[in-house]
Amino acid sequence: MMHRLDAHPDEWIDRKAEISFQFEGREYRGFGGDTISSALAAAGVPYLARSFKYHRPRHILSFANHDSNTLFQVDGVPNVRGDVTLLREGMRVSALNTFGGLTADKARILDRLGRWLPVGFYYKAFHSKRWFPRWERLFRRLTGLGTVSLDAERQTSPKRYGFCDVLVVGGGPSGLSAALQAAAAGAKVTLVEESFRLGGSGAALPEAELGEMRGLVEAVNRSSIEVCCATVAAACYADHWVALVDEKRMTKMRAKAVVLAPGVIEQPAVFRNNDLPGVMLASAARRLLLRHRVAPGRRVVMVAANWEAYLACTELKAQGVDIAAIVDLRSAETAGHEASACAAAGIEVLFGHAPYEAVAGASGAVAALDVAPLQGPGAVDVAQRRRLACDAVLMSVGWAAAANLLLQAGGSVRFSRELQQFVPSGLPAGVFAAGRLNGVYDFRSRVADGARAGSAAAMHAGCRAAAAPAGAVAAQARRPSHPFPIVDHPSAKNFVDFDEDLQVKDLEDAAQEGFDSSELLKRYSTVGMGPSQGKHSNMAALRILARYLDLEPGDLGLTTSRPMYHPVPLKLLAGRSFNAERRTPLDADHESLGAVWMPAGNWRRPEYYAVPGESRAQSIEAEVRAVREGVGLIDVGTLGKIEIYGPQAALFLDRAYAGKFSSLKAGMTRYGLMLDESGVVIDDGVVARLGPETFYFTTTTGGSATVFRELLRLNALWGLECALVNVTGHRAAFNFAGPSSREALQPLTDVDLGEEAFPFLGVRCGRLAGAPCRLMRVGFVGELGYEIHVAAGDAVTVWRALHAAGLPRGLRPFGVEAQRVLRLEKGHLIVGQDTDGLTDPFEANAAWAVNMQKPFFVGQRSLKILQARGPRQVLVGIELPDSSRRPRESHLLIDRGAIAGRITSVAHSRTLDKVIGLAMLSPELARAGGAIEIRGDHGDMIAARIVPTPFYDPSNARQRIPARVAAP
Amino acid sequence: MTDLHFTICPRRDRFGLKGPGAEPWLAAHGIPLPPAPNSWTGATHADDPAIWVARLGAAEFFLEDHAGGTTLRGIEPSAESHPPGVYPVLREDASFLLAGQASLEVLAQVCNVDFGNLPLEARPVIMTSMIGVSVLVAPQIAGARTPGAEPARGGAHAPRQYRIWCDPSFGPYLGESLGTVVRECGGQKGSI
Amino acid sequence: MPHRLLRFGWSRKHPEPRMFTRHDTLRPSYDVVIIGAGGHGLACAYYLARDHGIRNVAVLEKGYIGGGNTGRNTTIIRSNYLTPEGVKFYDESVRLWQDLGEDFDLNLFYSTRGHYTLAHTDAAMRTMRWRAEVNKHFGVRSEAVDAAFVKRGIPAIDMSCGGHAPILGALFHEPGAIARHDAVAWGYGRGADRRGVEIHQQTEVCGIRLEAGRVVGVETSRGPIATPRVLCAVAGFTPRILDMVGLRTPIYVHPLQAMVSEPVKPWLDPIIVSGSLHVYVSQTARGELVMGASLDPYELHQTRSTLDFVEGLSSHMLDMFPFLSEVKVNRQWAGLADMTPDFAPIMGVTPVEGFYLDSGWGTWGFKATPVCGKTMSHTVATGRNHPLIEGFTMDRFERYRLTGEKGAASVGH
Amino acid sequence: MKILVCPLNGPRPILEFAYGGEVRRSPDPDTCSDAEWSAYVFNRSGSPGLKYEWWCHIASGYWFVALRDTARDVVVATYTADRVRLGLPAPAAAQGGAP
Repeated sequence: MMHRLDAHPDEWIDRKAEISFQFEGREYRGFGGDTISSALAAAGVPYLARSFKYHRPRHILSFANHDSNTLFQVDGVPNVRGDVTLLREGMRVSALNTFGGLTADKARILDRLGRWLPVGFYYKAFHSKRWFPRWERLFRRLTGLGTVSLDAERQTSPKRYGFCDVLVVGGGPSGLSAALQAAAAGAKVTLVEESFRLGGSGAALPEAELGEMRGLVEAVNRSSIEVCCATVAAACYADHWVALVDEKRMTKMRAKAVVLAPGVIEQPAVFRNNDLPGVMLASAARRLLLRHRVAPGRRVVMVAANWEAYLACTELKAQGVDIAAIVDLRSAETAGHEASACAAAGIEVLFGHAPYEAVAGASGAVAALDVAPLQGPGAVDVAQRRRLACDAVLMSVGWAAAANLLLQAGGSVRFSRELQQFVPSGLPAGVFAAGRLNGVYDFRSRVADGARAGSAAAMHAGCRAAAAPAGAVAAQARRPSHPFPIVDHPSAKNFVDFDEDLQVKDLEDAAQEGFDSSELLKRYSTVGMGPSQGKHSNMAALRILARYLDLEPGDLGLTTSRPMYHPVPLKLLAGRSFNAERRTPLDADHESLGAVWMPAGNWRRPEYYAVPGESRAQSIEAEVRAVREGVGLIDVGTLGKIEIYGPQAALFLDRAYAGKFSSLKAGMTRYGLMLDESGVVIDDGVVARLGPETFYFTTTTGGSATVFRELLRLNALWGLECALVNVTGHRAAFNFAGPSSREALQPLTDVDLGEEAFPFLGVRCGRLAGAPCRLMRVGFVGELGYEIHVAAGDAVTVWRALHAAGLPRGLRPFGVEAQRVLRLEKGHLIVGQDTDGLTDPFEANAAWAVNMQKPFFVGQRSLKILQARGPRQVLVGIELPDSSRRPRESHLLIDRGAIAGRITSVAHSRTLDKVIGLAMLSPELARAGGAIEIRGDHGDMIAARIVPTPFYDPSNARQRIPARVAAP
Repeated sequence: MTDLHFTICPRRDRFGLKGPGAEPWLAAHGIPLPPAPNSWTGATHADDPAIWVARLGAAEFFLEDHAGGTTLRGIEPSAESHPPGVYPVLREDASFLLAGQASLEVLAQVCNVDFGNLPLEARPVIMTSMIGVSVLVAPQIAGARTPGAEPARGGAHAPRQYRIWCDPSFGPYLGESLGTVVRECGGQKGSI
Repeated sequence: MPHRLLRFGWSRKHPEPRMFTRHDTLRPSYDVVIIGAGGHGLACAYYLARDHGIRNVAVLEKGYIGGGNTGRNTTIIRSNYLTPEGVKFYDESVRLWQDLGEDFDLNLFYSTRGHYTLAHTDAAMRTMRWRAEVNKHFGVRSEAVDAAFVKRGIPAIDMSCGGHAPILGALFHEPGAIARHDAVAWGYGRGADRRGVEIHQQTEVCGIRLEAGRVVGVETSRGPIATPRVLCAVAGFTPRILDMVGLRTPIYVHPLQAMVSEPVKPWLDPIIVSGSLHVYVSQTARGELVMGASLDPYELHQTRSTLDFVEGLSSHMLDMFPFLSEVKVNRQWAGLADMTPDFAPIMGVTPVEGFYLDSGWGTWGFKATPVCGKTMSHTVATGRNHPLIEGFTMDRFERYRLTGEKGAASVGH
Repeated sequence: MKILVCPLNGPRPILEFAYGGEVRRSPDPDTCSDAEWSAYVFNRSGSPGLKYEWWCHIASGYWFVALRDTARDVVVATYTADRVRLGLPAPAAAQGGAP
């Protein structure tokens, strides 16, 4: 049983800081510096979790966050990683995915049903249409790990951008020396290390080398190197863009060069019951022992296939842990000299033996290990099996390269038979590998390899002082990893993937069913798909598949390596979640006038102005009436506003817009329609000619940014003598409209508003309420009106002046809704509402705004083809005889049971006292006076009549404006 | 107390110029020309009474008077009447001043440009994106009136200040967001 | 415990044959060669063999079965499209989906969850109603619903979406479903294999032999094959195959990324889509949240991942579901989407006799898998386009008769 | 994140840029056939390879042309926009580097 040893100078815990916490409802105590797992281990808790599929008891395996045995629910947070999460006072910790608690877990019955639940069993049954929904409910209850609490608050965290010359990933010997070397060359270096302190993963080292390691750490701490411990390099993206994640935030690090020294991941031996509590990786035991002073047990069996196993044993023995035996998979010839010290120390070493089966004691933890002579890959001589009593089994049989970042960065690996490990075979520019990732295991070689990578990186980063990097460092002579540390067992439960409860036979069965490539095997068996993404299982799975196919692991290759290296919380990825929003200068005034807001792109606009005692409908109606009978004021500052200057400005507009503007007289305006190359209507606005070489024009609110950008591109492409200026945000714009607008406006401005001096569709410049202004006599709303454009800085003064001047004449500020009704009464279309992504000008009834005689304009050639093709739909006006029936926008027009079109705009017009609308309709039906049916909300049919537009003031007496939508 | 101040600058007289006539026009009015694209000249810090001039790209210019200055007011060409080839650009920008050593930390949280590593002696103006908004940023050396006084590459110890301009419609958003970050970094809203 | 699992308990050896026979050699000739062993290619092979008696078929796959977009998509199945052509087509697909598991005797985890397309603006609301009306016209169960309905259906959601994108309503599509994507390919593959179709993995097509404008054979990395008919069903690789026969189409390729969270206990039943926030999300039977967003912004023929993708998606996920702050993203990946200008596929016969196209699936090909198999097998078998795909033919662009699924996309105002 | 080197603003993260699609030559609208025109409007060279593309640095509104390998996402060279009119080298020739 695991237990805490007495204090040691190098320990990572603070025994003075006692921390009390709860696990599964019981009180426990740990020390400062303990992680959840180490504290529970020290407290002698027999097991910490239930496994995913069979609900078997589990305890620490890697103590490095490389398996999901130690995931917990902590204070309402799911899937907390116990190996690396520091203990906090009062923490409430519980096991995941149990039914009735860790000990009483009802689902543990599944362990007995194993034989009936083969790999992929859920594909093989439960799919009758009738029963699947129930089965699915059951599955969903059984799967899933932690539980999210739906009332949890949103967390935000600051993200930051980082910049460095050389980023070193990994604080072990090679990483430390790489960082030092790069820094010495004058590079700005950042060093990230996953664990809480520098100094490597805790792999066994002789005392002398431990001393040198301490030296390296001190040197780094003295240097200018930026050190980030407890920080994970979660992913490596294009151009050395690395996501560094710590508990609080994500740093997006842009490095000129990256040194990858992440080391290797120790792999478990695979044998029956290798998942029993007390069976763990040797490196896990050493981390527990050296950092947290937790002994793996009192009597330990070491399963060995490399020299580190022996170092570990000497260490454990020195700490008073009894070594029952060392079971070395290798022959005496290969391992003899490594064993000598231990043998001398009186530790029994069984060469050429392998673990066959671990045996559980009463507590459910390991009580003995059956071992037997190894005969071939996976086979042992069961007849000669022998039982070794113990309370812990440690495994030191090999490693897998932590190549994830290297592969994400675009590097490649090859399988080295000598090392039985994947090693880099190709590195992208600016990425360098160092240390055990390169198969370099010997301490001093790792230091040298790091130095080499460090100076190479500094050189790549352009540091002049960088010394020419030394040649490659020779890889390990002694083989650190066993080629097949896997033992078959008739009763299975020899686990390969601890996250997914996959046994050797599961993988073989999957291969037998035809899933015999690494990718297919993964997808069918789910090996490596769990929370630890195969860190402890992919290598063994590959070996098993290779044996099945009679190939080498190298012939198969790894599955694609994807971000994240360790999972990252959404809150850290989301950061502060900035949302860029735009405001017109009048925002505050609208607010105080009771604006009810609606989003318009990244702007917000008043939908209408709420007045106490009025309903929404009443307010909108009153706003409409104000414009028709008195005067209204609307902020149209969200419209795109562009100025174009130069001798060829007119030519540019002629080419960019469907209409003709070279013929437009200075001081006049004209409607502009913009098409794309396929002839589709994409935007519209008003173009004003301020002078021979100067135009000012507007675009739709939504189109402003993209339209301006496209115009810039066309200007760059055509190379005409003109320049475009986007003043969208720099200018404010209002529409001041209504029969009384002229008399209200005149006193405020030096511009002569007389009919002759300032005719309809004219534009004038002058001063308004003291501010320079541009007035345009255009009438989107169909009344005498003025669109007023002023500098943003003058907006508030001018708006307030207009507001005050209008009040005596019944002014109401009006919002988007009223404007929609007003323009609908005039039959004006809204691009994007009355047109869709395929509508051409003929279909939109805007042919009058197109000048086909021009030599060229964007979309012209396609229009010729579309003219020949004829419209597929056409925009018409409709009105309803029965104004009590109100269809909605997007309701369908139905002709003899078939879809004949749809309503694009509809409103009840008080002015006309009827329901009117625009609709896209099949051309053959688009006859004025024709009857058509609309399918209403509940499938009821509503009669409508096709009528000419405008609905209101067809003679345009109120403004003398040519209708934008002609009668069909 | 962190050395970090953030100011929403009061409105100043400023405008831009485009077009083939812009450069001669500036020369004619004795306004200094920034030599290289994306560089600035003139006023070197917040309370320098000179006019601040930036060259945006190759042939566009951005002029700003100092607080309360009136020099520009008289000469500003208007869209309605401007010399041939001289195209006025209305600049109603919102503008901010970020000052102090901790400025870099604030910028690191809102902008993906390595401000700590700019050749300040070249007096760069940076057109970039800051938390989703297009901005113009000009690093300056507070107090330094002569170019010579500027340490090369801005050295970690140069007293930093950054002028930031953006489209006025994004002003409230950018101002509030930067203010929040500044507060969290231990800074304060100052004023010129 | 279903009885069909019992045999696994009794028998010593694993009592399951290979799903797909391994063929060591290619035959000299086949009646039909299908390029791409994804869902579409295998479905077509399956129906060719089952419904049209054409069994001398080779499916050539340069990687492994279902390794393309079939295994990379977010498995959403729906028929709430905008155009009559689209709605009829996908409705037939959903019909086929529902029986597929029983047809295959394989559990596809076809799970009807209901599908919400959230509307955050009145313009979006108009589009939702438009789609709903067209859907209902063709008997597809879709409704434009208001905010209250959404809140009832997804109680956990923040209706204000972080305060900057309030939900006004949604298009609710009751038949919306998800399925285990890989299993679909395996099911069709096994079904085709059992009917004599040969599936050749690790076999790349390097060229297509034409004589007098018609297909006569295919060059592969394992040698040449003679065949009069070739179907191209390779999603993001379509343009490369088109080059082999000298055809040009509007297809352009952008990556589409996705990500998945660690498993958590079930809390989300329906499928949620938000156009404004660029998010779609559902929770799998394993408890993972599968999340996707909009296309990458520029052309690329590479399935690399980007950080800005996860950042944006995470932020928008938290706008809708703030309580997920501590939930961890486990993995991100990408596929290659073959996009078209009108967001509708390009299918059927082509100017090259004997060359058939099943392409332009962009981001929505998975849900069409069965109906593509049905219609393309008919088209390949008869040499004439199946009526259901008339709106998707290659020549519609030349004729300026686009089938506007994009017709729903507001151009902004 | 990908770095794109803007001829005006220098190296910047690719999020600062807007993609404008491939640089394509329009046939003469006055003389070309309907089929030629529709092919120009709709068809694309969809296969991976070296392509001239329009890119715009958003903050400065600066358009330029990048020669990019769309298989590897590597920009081989960049050009000022006027080169579209004045003529761009054959992609293969340009691979040597920027002019």
